[in-house]
Amino acid sequence: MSGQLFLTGALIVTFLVLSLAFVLIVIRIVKGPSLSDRILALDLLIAVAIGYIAAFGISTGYSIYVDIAIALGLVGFLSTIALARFVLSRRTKSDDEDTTGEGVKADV
Amino acid sequence: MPPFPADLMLYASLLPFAAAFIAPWLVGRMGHNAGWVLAGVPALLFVLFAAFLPGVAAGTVTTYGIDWAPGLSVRYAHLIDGLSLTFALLITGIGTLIVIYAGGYLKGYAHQGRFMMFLLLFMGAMLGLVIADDLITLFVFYELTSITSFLLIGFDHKREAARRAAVQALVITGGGGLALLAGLILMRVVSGETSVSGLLAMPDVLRDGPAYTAIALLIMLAAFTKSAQVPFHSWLPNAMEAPTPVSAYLHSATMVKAGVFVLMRFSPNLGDTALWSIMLTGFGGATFLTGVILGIRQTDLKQILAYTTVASLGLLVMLTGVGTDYAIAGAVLYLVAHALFKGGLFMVAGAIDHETGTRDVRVLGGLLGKMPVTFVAAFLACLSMAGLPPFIGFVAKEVLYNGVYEAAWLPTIVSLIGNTLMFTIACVLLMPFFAKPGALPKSPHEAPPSLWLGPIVLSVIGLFSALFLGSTLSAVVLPMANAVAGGPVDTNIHLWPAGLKPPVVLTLITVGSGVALFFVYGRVRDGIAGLLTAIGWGPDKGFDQAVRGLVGASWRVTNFVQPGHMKLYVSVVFLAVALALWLPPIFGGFPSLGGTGALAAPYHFAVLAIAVAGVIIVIVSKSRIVAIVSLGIQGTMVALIFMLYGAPDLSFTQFMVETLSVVILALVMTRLDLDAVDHRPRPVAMKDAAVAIACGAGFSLMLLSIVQIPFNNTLSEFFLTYAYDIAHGKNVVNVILVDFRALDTLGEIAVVMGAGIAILALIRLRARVSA
Amino acid sequence: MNTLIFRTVAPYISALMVLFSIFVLLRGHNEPGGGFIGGLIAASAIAIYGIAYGVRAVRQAIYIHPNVLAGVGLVMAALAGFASFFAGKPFLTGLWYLPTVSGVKLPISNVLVFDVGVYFVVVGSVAAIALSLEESD
Amino acid sequence: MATIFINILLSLAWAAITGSFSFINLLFGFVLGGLSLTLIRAQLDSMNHFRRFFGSVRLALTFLIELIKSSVNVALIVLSPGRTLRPAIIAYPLDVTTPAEITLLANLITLTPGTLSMDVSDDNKTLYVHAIDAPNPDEIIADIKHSFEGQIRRVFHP
Amino acid sequence: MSDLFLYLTGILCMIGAFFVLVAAIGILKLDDLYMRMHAASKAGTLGSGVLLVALAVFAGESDVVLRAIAAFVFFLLTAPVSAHLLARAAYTIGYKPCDATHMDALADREQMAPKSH
Amino acid sequence: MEIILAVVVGIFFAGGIYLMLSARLVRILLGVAIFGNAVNLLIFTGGRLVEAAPPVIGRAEGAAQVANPLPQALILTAIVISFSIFAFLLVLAFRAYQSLDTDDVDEMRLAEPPLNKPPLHY
Amino acid sequence: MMYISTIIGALGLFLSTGTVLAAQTASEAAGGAAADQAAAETVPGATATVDPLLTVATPLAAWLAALPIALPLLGAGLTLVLRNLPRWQAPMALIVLGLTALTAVGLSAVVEATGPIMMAMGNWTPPFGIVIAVDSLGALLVLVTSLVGLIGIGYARLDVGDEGVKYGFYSFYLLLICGVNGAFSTGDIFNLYVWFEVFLISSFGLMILGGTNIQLDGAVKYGVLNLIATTVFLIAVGATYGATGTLNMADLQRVLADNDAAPLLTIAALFVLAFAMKAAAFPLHFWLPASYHTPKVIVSAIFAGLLTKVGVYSLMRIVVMLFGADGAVYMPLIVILGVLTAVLGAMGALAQVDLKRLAAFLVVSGIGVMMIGIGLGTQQGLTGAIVYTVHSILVMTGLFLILGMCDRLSQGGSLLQAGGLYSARGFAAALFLVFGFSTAGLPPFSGFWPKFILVEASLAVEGSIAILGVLGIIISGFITTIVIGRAWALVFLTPQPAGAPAVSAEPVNPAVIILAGFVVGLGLFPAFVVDPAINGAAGLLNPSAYVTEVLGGR
Ligand code: NA
Ligand code: NA
Repeated sequence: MSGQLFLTGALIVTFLVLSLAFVLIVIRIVKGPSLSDRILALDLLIAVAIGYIAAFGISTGYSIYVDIAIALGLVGFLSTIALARFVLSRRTKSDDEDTTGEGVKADV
Repeated sequence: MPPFPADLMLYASLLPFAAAFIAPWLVGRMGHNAGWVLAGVPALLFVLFAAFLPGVAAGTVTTYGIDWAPGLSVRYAHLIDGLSLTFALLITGIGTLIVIYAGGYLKGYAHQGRFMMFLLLFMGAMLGLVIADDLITLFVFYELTSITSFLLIGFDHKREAARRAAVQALVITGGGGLALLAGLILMRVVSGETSVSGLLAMPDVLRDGPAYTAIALLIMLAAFTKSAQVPFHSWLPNAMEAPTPVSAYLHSATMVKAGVFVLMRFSPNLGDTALWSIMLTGFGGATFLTGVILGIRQTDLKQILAYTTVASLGLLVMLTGVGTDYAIAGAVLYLVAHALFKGGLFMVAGAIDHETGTRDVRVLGGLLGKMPVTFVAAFLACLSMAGLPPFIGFVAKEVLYNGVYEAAWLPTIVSLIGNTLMFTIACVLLMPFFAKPGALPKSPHEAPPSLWLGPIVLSVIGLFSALFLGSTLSAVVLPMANAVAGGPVDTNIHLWPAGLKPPVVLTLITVGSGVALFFVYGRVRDGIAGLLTAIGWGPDKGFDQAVRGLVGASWRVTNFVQPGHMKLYVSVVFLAVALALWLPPIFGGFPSLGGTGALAAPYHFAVLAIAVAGVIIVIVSKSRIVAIVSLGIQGTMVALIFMLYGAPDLSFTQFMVETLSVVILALVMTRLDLDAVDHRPRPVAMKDAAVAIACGAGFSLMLLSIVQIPFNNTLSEFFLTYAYDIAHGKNVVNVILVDFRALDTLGEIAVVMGAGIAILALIRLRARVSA
Repeated sequence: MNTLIFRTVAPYISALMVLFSIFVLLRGHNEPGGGFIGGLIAASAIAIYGIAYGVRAVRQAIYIHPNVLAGVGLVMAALAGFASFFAGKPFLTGLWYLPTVSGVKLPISNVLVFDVGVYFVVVGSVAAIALSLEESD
Repeated sequence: MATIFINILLSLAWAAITGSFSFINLLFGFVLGGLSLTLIRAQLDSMNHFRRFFGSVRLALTFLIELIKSSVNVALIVLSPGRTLRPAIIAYPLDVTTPAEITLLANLITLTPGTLSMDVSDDNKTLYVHAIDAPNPDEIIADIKHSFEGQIRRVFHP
Repeated sequence: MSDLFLYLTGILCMIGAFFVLVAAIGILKLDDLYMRMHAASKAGTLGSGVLLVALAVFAGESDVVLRAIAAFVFFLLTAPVSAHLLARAAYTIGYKPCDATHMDALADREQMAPKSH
Repeated sequence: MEIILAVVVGIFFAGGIYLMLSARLVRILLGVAIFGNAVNLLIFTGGRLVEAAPPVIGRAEGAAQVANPLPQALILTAIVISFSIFAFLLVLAFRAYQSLDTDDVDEMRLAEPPLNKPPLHY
Repeated sequence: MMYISTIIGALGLFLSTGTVLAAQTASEAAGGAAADQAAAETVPGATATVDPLLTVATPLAAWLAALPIALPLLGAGLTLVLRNLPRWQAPMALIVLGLTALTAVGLSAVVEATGPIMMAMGNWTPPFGIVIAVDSLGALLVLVTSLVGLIGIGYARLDVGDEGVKYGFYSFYLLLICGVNGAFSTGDIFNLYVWFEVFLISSFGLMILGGTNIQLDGAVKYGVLNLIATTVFLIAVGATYGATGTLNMADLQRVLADNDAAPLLTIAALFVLAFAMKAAAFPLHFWLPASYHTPKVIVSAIFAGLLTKVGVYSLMRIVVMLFGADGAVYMPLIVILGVLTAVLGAMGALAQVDLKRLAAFLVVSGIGVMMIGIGLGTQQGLTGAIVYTVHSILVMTGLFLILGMCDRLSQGGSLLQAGGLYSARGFAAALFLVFGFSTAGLPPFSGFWPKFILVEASLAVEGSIAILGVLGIIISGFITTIVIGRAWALVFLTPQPAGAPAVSAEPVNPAVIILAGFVVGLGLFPAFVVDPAINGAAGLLNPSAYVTEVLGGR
């Protein structure tokens, strides 16, 4: 088995696994139950995206995509911070919390 | 020919406008005496126009002009012939007297300067209208008369009735003006001619043209509204709200005759058809009768005069419709006569009002001794109005009886009834001088010269023009009649009838029954009044109903098309988008969906599927955070899609923008206690979904049909070729942004900058307000 | 956000991001990047700093109002476009000066100034947006 | 001095991302790093800590090994069915005192097996750590003390 | 390029993907937020990191290697901070650990006054 | 490939428009964001899709095809513009909600209160 | 200190940032050249023979085409940079717009004398870069826009308080003029989209600049609906590129002339929809009456004058000039929508009580009239539409300004409030009448000429559509006359009720007087606009001069 062939196979596996990971993350986002769970899932989604970009760089041979990974590594957490802030802010406005039907306890 | 270049008149005829703009200043300096100075302008013009008389009498038609809007084939041009010259002389001559009269009448009124300005503006407009050769010039001045009339009627602005009358006049004559515009333009289109003289040179071009009926009806509509024909007449009596000089000048002597003028002007081109005769005779006759019947019912002097003016206009229209040589000659004579006696009578009425404080014929009386000069003027004018010799009114009546009698029996009967009532009314108008006075608000004295000068002059001219009938005919009447008839009229007119011909018989009947009617005047008046009360509706009320109806309908329609509900706005817009996407293929054919390239690698599907999942979760999510997070998913996946197809810059930007979007969404949502639950009831949601799906599918369809087309890659090839060689950049996308299409980027950063300051303003200005 | 850990890390991440943004800006003509992306990254850096230390600290740190920075960027970009007037070329024409300094070709151009203008506009405006939202409590 | 050290670090980071360690590029990175640091100059005064480069390197290696261990650990937890976990939130008494040390420790704890930093007490004396499986919390405390805290102290206080 | 690097790249890819999957399974399977965070912050970080290393190995050019490592390091810098903030925020607003959590030192803290944020 | 992307674009459009049709500010804004992404993908797809090398000279040696750079530049411009507009609308929505006390755009009737009947006198 | 020195050092290096790039540049120069060679071989022959850069010298006159965009843009940046000098803002804006107007005058003169002129941005041979291409139509509209912008500054002083200046009024204002001028003069459809967005964002800023609740309400509707419109426009641009591979208008004109690809009809429909919406044509007009009455008077006035006209212009430029046969399919629809817009707009005005809303509906009504002219698709119809556009820019700006002025003098903002200006302030009242009657299309004001041209254009066309057009113009004119007459009677003639505050003695702002002067001047001397409009319309129907100027012999 040549290295190229192995790499091709490995990449197919990688992409499939990464896709599966995406799906699982989406399931967590759908299921929740809390805001924090969903934010965590988005955070992980961005991490997986970094991996995906790396794998894509390998599969195409265009290494320039790595810069996108750098940027994502740096700014990806910005959205998590902002959302965490959002979570915190809800405490101070507890009088009219989400009427999501998911239960107040679950959806904090 | 005048002893000056004819085209001097192009500018001279604009003098009233110049005078108008200095009038306020002049009145400010001289007070009411400014009238004497300002009257110099029309007087000068009268003289200038009079210089054309010999030539016109000799049959010369003078045209001259300059280009106004050459690209539109519009000229500022004059046509001096019998018709326009007679009108011009009436306008400037009576205008001179009116300006003098107005100076006296308005003594002590507010806004005298403004009044003089409007009056002179009107004069310029009216003059411009009658001497216009170019069709569009004619229209421009025609509309100006409507505007100035609107201003003058509303002059006594503190009274609601005056305001209503002004609007009514504007609406009715303005509406007619639009018809005139359409008619004139249709003439231009059909004939290719842009001037009156051009049309007169080929008299059959319109009559035989494809749009004759439309043109004729439009011109008639314009004329009927302007000249207060039934059922559009009610604005004219209401316009008596204006100060009396206005009534005398605009609403009897000149402006209201603009409609008749237009009919006469185009009579050679449009007349001599069944449509023309029937319409003009019918509406004119009906107006004639309506005018005298309603006139006899009135008790206010000005109202009586107004309705008889309506009647006279009806008579003129009817005669124009009858169109025989005698009818036209009669119309011309009557037009001149009417201008003279009615103008004078209005001024008399104003003088009486001025001196006694009332215009009610039931109260007025005994003025014979108190206002002798005024009486003389009134007496002479009334004789002319009654059609008694030796006044011009008598000649006019003889000739018009001749005209209708030889034409048809119905106009003859109408004329007979109308003239009879006119005779009676003329008697009634003299009652203030002879009757026993009632309780007058003021104790009357003779009016000042400025108030009686005008009526005396006009009445005397009414007398002398008949006494020197030969000159009158040759200088004024026949040239005008020729112009109206479109050729020499064949008439034989004398002051004293030679023998007992039918017109004379009709005159005798008129006088006899007129006198008889005067003796039962009180009962007739009350009877008509009672009848009208019983009917309880008239065009005047109809006008109110129409305006109310229009306003109400507008209100309802506007509530329907602009209901204030944004949901509806957005729905309509997207419905339109759906139609724009689907109707073209439905009517123009759907694309075939073959050959759209190979399928993607499976891991592409995962990215696409998750992007779609993100959208769906956003839609079904019940909390805003789930929605925001799902939006993040969708955006991230879009960035990956960009990456998959070779767009690293896009992917980069999309990731950044997505992150920042989530950040600002979170920052805002932190302060916005809202959830993202869909509040729509199910049926509404279903409808919205239908629209949304239609749009979405439509966009898919369009996209598919675009990618069928072989792609023209020239631009991108160019960029790839020269990006490095010339623009020194390897990242072609960036080179496009900063070099090939830098202007886009410049605009784009302007947008970014604008958003920055706009958002700051949004947030800060609130802080200030709530603080 | 008043947490020790975040507050300790945030300034360095911000500095790193600004550095990275300049990198992305400068090499954008040849590799993915450029003024927009660089500007967005720098704005993110400012946002992080702002979230950690508050808006006032950011305002002190960047001396000038971010909107003014955006204005400076726009003026820079526009003036870069006008530079070609003096070369007798149309608006926004790229002018290149390529001196060779010790064997290395140095590309100097108004195009770069233009891209830096873009960078400033994006940094300024996006930061202004984030900061005004941040302080709108 | 510490500022220059950080500036040098940034300069190295610049060289890394630009992919060239040429002198001129390092110099340029230094200037740009200085520029970036002016942004955060207000926070720089509290940074007089990084003293020892080798300590840092050693710490980094330790950390990488711990990260791999922790990931394997997670994999075991996640992939083995029926395993009963005993999570706990533990109060970890801090010996290190400066914000930088605490932060570094907390981050390392998060990235390493079974533990996750949650909060620091207001007096900076206690770190609250979530442990995914801590039948015996004291063991975890001792483990952290042993593996990271000491090394951090050595980096910052040589 | 020698086959060795290709094999190494492939293996690293699969390892990275494996850890990513572990993280994804972890956040789906574990009982409460805090436990899920373990999975995300450790396996997720390592997984993506390994993929970046794979890229570095594959590319072999020094600049790419350096950038891939830089990406990894930056990611390592930020990931624990966001995890910490999220955990803290969740706890602050009252997200209780699952029942299996046998010890809660934060709850024992005398005053759980909300921190200003 | 274009077929699938066209369908995805259609779904994006449908989703975005469906959200924008709701009368609630938050949903409208979410819709705007999705709508914007849909447009970008539409332009991207319309510029033809190739699984190709990025349009960076010197990075694509040996590549069969280089991606079309022009749509990328256009979309980049459009992304930044729509982000700016989106940010403005978002803050506007926030301010409108604060000041008008409703997030239901149908209840925002301050600028367009029920139309009074116009006067009929003169 | 140290960091100050680093900044200085950085600035020094800043100018030679190439250092970083240098290594790569040097090392990859050879590879890059090879790639270029490879790329060049794949280029179709047509491209290979074209000079990438224009070889002709840029005439100085070409700058006249770019400056009406570039100057306000620069000014917008400068006013923002100098935001801490509030007292300098108005003079700066005045100077910038004065220069802009001067260049616009020069531009019109040159274009009228020598035909369309073009400047290829970046010197790239069209159609590869973006071109600014100005023909008679563009020059005329740029001129009017610049003049109205300049005049408007005169009024702004009255209306924009310190707050407004502080939060960027003049930057927004200049940006708006920049965007509108850009839209009128660009020769590239994507660039047209960008200018749409530029004036859109600045209009957002201007709209909310008072911070009042009613403005927020109006802005929500204005914002969302305009976002949809510009986005649909963007979609259509993207689709056009996908279908034709080009964005340059001159190139598109050539490409589309003999192209019957299936999606073009749909794309044309999207353009029609987007522009009809931007123009506020029924039934996509909602945003305008929902918002135009809410901002400050100067803002309403400038919006009413300029913004919708860009939609009208684009309809002419893109649908008529570029899409030709595909666009012609929609012409009857445009006439029908125009008639409905004209009549319903006028009826909307008749239904209003608030004068600014009334004026907003009159804006809509005018749009309908322009659309009728466009829909006729003839030389004369387009001439009328262009003349009407110019008239409408002047008169609608003036109408809003005079209403604002009258509201300042005596509270007469609605038909229910008698302002009594006829007796107290005759001149101000007269100015209202000038603008009002001009709106109604009465002579001797500017509105008469386009009405005349359009009626003649309609009557010159065979068929029922044309009759419909005439009816639309005439009925809307008739209703508008009623509207103006009623407003005159109720607000101006009617004396103020007892106890009302005294009428202010504030002088009428010169901006209003100047605009009224234009309205009357245009009524008396129409050729100044009619002649360029005739050329503009001819250029739309036969764009060969435009295409030749842009593309040369290629
Ligand atoms: Na987005
Ligand atoms: Na751009």
